[in-house]
Amino acid sequence: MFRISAEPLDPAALQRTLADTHAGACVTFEGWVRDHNEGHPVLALDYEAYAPLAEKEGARILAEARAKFAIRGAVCVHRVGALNLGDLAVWVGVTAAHRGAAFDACRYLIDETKARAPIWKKEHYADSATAWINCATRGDHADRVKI
Amino acid sequence: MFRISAEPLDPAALQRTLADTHAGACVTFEGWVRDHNEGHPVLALDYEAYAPLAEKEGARILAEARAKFAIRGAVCVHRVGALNLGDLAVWVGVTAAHRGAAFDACRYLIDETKARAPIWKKEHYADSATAWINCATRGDHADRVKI
Amino acid sequence: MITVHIQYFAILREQRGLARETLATPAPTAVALYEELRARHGFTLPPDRVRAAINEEFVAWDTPLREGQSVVFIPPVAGG
Amino acid sequence: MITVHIQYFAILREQRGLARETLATPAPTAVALYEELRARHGFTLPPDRVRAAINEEFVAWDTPLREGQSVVFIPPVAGG
Repeated sequence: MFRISAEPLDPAALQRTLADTHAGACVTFEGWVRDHNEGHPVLALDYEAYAPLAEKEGARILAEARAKFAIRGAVCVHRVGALNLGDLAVWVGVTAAHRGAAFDACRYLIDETKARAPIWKKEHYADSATAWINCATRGDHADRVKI
Repeated sequence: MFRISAEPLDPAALQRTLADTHAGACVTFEGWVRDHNEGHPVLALDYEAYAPLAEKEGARILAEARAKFAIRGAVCVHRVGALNLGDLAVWVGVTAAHRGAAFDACRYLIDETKARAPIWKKEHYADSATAWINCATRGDHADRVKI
Repeated sequence: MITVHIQYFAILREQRGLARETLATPAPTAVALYEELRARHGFTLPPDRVRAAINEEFVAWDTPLREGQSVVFIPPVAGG
Repeated sequence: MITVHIQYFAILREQRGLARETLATPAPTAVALYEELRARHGFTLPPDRVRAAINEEFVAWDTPLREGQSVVFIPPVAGG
């Protein structure tokens, strides 16, 4: 299951959907809003998604993970909206009979989701500047476009 | 923090101890009691530990992980006692600024804990046999000693 | 001229100043439409940093546009 | 003869039939004590599959035993 959520995520409820006595391993990844990025103090984030396409791409990523790794269950939910420091931005959970597959698949899911899903992040800095991450163009500061 | 626990583990409480706005990633591993092992139906497990030495070795493993990986926090708690299918046997949580270190350190912690900590597992099978895992000797079935 | 429905996200939404519009365009392809809008609104991202989606699927830049389609331009995603 | 305190775990606890005992032994080293107990109680694990701990630390098999120490023999751990 891959989902975009405008509501806060509930990791315990998400993990309960993975309960499975054939599984010996459950690996989860949580992405938290961090107070810095490449040396810049960060105060808050906005996440925005093109949800229909993100969910289609997410379903493809899940299918790839199932084909590559011997996993049992897999869930990825990405938050959108205004997030504060420490907030949960993305939750990925994978179960498998053995832990190697669970670790590898969890890593694959978050790496591919971040690389491919149409989800964007705007950082709000302590100096009240903002930037859409990875959207800088030649002449902009680093890889930020400050607006 | 590395601990042996005779009481059921509380993952939410353990994860709260890792809250940290410098961290952008939290990776957790949960070991669950699985209903099979190498083709044998498993009904239940006993875990037993030599707790003082397990906790010392665990502290060494945590120190190694901190030296090898750029992590912020790390916790490992292993349950002992009689466990049923689906029960949580071990919980590992690691936070880091970036997810690569969190994944690598979490994997390191569980791999080293399983390989080095004096913790033993006895499986109870559907045919009422039992076996201490990895304690078979020449002539025993596979790597089990059935008692 | 055909009529297409465009949704804007993230930096393109901010640079366009709105989230969606329906417009008539002579652009024969997705990339031609992006260049038309980029010239008009001053989008900073060149086409090689943007992807196109039509009717909720990624498409190649040279995909022909058809009447009534939903078009989205995808700026670089959050990554990291 | 020295007196040592032994704790047994897992398969050794079951094969010994108790969890701890204090005993007098002529064994000069950890491995000699293990072989003495193995002969007496029929432990199935040979010394090369077992480790020794003295006073809550792993030690080499040829470590000398001293009066009053706590000795634990560590069968193969759960692993996997």
